[in-house]
Amino acid sequence: MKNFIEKLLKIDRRVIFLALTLLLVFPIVRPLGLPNKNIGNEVKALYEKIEGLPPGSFIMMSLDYDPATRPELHPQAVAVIRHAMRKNLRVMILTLNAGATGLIDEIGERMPKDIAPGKVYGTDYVILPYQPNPVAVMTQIGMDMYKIYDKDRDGALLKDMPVMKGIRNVKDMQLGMCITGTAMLDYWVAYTADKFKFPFAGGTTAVSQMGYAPYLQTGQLKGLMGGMKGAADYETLIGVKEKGTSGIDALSLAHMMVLILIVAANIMMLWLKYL
Amino acid sequence: MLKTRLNFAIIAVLFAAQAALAATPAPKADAAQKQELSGFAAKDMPYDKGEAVLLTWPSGPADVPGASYQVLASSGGAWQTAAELQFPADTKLAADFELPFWAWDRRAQAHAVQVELPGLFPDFKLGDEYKFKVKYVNGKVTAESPEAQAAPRPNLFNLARLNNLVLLVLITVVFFWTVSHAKRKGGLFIRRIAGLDAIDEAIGRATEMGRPIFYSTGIGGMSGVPTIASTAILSEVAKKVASYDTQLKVPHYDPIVMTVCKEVVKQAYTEMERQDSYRDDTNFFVSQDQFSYAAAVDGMIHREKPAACFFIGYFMAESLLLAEVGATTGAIQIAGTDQESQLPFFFTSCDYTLIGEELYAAGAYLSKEPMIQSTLKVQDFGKAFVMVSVAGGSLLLMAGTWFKWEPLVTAIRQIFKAY
Amino acid sequence: MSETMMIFGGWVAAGLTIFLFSFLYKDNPFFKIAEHLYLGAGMGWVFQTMLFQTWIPKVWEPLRAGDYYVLIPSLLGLTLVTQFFPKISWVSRYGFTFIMGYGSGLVIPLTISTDLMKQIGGTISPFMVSEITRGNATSLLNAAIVAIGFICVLFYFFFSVEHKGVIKKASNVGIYFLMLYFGAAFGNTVMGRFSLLYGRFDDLYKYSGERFHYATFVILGAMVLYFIVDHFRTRKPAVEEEAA
Amino acid sequence: MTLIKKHIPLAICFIVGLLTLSTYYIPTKASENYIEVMNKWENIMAGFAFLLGLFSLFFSHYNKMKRKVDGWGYSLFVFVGFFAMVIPSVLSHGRQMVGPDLTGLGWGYRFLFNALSGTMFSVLAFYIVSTAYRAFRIKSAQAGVLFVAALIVIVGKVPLGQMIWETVLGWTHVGVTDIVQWLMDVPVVAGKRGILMGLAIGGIVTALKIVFGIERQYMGKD
Repeated sequence: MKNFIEKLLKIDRRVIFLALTLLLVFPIVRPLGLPNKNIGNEVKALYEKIEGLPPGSFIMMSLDYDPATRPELHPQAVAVIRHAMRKNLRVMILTLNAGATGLIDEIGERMPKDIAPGKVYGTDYVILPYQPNPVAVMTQIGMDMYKIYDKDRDGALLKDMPVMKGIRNVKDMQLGMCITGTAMLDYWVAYTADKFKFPFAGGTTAVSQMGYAPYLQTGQLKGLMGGMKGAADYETLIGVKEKGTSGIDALSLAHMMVLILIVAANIMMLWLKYL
Repeated sequence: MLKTRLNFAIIAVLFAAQAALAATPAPKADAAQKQELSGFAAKDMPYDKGEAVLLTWPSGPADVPGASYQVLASSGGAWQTAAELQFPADTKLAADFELPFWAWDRRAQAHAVQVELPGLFPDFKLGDEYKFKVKYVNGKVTAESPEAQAAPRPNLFNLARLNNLVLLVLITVVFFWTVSHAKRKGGLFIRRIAGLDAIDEAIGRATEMGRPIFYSTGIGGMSGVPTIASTAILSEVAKKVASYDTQLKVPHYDPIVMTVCKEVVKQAYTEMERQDSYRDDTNFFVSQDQFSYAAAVDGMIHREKPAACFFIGYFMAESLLLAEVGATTGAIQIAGTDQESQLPFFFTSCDYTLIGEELYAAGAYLSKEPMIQSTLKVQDFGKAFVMVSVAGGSLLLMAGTWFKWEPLVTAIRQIFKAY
Repeated sequence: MSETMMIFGGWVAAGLTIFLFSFLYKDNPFFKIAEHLYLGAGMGWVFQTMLFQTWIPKVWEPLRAGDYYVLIPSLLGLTLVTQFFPKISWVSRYGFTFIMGYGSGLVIPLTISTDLMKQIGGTISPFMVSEITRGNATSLLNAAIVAIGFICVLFYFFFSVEHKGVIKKASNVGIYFLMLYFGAAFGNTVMGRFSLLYGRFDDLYKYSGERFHYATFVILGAMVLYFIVDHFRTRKPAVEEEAA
Repeated sequence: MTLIKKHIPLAICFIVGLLTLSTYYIPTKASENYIEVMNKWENIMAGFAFLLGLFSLFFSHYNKMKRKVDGWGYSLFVFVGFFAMVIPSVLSHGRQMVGPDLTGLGWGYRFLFNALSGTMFSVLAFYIVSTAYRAFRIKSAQAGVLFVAALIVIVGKVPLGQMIWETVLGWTHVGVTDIVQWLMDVPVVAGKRGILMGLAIGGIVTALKIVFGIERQYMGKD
């Protein structure tokens, strides 16, 4: 018996890899449709913040993620933009991460198709080009954003667009958001939100979500979406089920697998030690 | 030292500037006026770049619901106003200003309105004088204030941010004190880190078992603090290895780090007078590719079954791959990194883990490197400050609210706030 | 974009994904090719973004319009590149000093306000209670846990005194708070990594369909075949290499 | 020569650092103008800083190919990947879409870069599972606490876990999501905040060292 357990503990990791593959492929081929019920407080806070904004309010969204974290963060961005458009808010999308421009183009392309048909580019939303040096942009956007962003993504003069009416810096905006898998959200909090007293919220990968707990407690962040679960929560709140929600089945199974493996391995260890 | 003095000089100038500018909203009634609304005053808005004017007038029993004020401004021509300058009579009070007690009197029973002039007058020019008045409307009752004049001017110091500046000065002073002390002989006191004892134990075991020891400095370059700390610990490990005559293997990711480590290990052997047993292939280059490096080191650990593995330095995702193999081959594993996201993995699969600053401290303890030491000391000072502030602040705040000492509560809250 | 290009794209995407996954079995040339492609493509993407969204609109167009002020930052930026030529590498210092001085000057006061002042303020402000009621007892307790835990963690990272007596006890409590944080982070990391994997599997599933002529399956089969052939070709008798 | 090579750059760093620092405390128009100019300049300069990464990647792989070191052939693919992005981009002027049509750049992004970049880090999910099984050992009370926290989060974040918790521990009337929320609101705040302090002060000290010219690693060797 002991021999067997020892062997089992040192099992080739490729066997585990294979088991995980099969487990994850299963819900993709045949969705289980588990309900996503318990919604995180921080996601709810963000939803309510946007829900409470009067029509015409201005939201700045800094989408700073690249395809490496797309499955977690892209659904978050889409869900929030969808909500904002539905509430007739104005949205300005920018990025400080050069890898994100392709994903933003994808959003731009989807806007008239399914995110917000009927909304007009330049009147309801605008997409700005990538800019290097995040801290310079964050500092300038708190004072006079046109000094850095003189044109939109397609080279049109930004100041003249109807969507930018009455906007000069973050003091004229009602909410800022940064969705990122890097430390960009920390920068936004320090360089713009705190310095210019700008209400700010965030979306992060699950890996870094816990690290923002102190900023949430102090109110430096008004809300936070963490990982795919955060995206699924937001999709549930606005009642549009998309990529975030569909991943929850696979996550459920994989989580259980990790748990069972840890517990089983530790029981086997104890067995070896004491029996 | 000259730089220290220069810094003080600049800060001294800043202090002198702010002393001259401390502001209080002081409504000065103009007795000669007949209108109902008295005490209306206009002055430069303090702590700004010079584009706004502050209007104040006393608040009083007339500020009932339903009543409203309207502020009007003129640059000599027609009176201008804006939507945000018309407001209910019980709003826009001095108490609404987010400014701390040392820069603003929030208890003043007065209305205070900040008028941004460039918004009202597109041809705004710094230095121009502007006229202001305020109208009161409550149903059919109306009143108007006398005109008041003011020219906005730029302010030299944002007094509200004094708390920030004081802390900065404090940190700077402590910083220069530690730098000058760290460079002296003996350096600064840093306690021994418990994790270093685990190193002795691991090397002892490797000697008993006659198996090699693996030491990885991670994938950081030589400029990183974790890598510098790691080479200091490597030196300690190499000394022990030399005296026990065990075998040490150091696979490398970065050629420059490898060169430095070769010197470090050679030096350690020389210090223990075991030059004869030093081998140049102790340090060897593997791959400058994150995952290939991990795969190759994994293979070596799997084949050679070392008695102990050290993963100390800058690690990213490869931490998972490395620590797992060591754990399955039954090696004693000691890890250390400042990468928060990797710490959980190291902690679960290693026997001892140096967490973040502990790694720096271990490096500073062993190397007496003045740069790491001084940083560590300032951090300690900062932590002491934070501990005292949190303990004292929370007790005082609780006592203050409990016994209703309003000034104490306000003072404490506003000191620890950013403006 | 024609349908052929779409299908070809599906094959490329599925192929590269499987090449990268093949590392799970063993380090192999296909993985290395895909990995190097990734390095190059990533740089290429950033380069073209820079070119069309920064350099052309921010440097080239103003220059053509006669705004020569942009020459100063451009030249300073270009000095950085002299780093690669040892003889004149000192020129790059002029660029670096601007970047470092500016970055350092900006960050100092902001860190003091965001990470020191506000965090202390956030820890102490929940203690503003005038009486202990059933309603606020829990929140007060939680606030006390945060404050005590915070102080204990700081004791753990305090290196100027020996850890003896009360300080040792406090730092021992501190480490448990760190463990709770790391544990929660670990749990969340598990979720994050699975989300990414799910995203890739979702794509692979899409490319396994008829529309893409079963790209995923074909490439997967080819990879398995490669590994079988490789196994017999390079069979080593003694050491079994650990899968990386 | 040391004046030009060393003292002037250090002086620039000191002056720029101090001026930038003071803009936080000094609200005058001059201070605002200064920081606005700096922001504009730094914005453009940082674009060129990207060339550093690009050149060092190119040089290292070019050297590998020139010296024919082990596996030099792979280095070729770095250039293949680079030009696979840049050439179509130049042809389409950096546009991914022309009307409803995908350009070569858009194709490259969607099928090449997206697949490669997305997969690189998803591989780690596999390692997490095998680490969980083969290396996650509860050897001490501390590791035990870590495990309990991890377990609660892993269970509480997904519907299946919540259902299992309800079935097994439903009688306690404590929802697992409430515990996850409490973890995030209380102990995690304390733990992370403790780490944050060290990082924050460390950051301030490093910045001070740079401004005062004590830390000059970025300047390279003399």
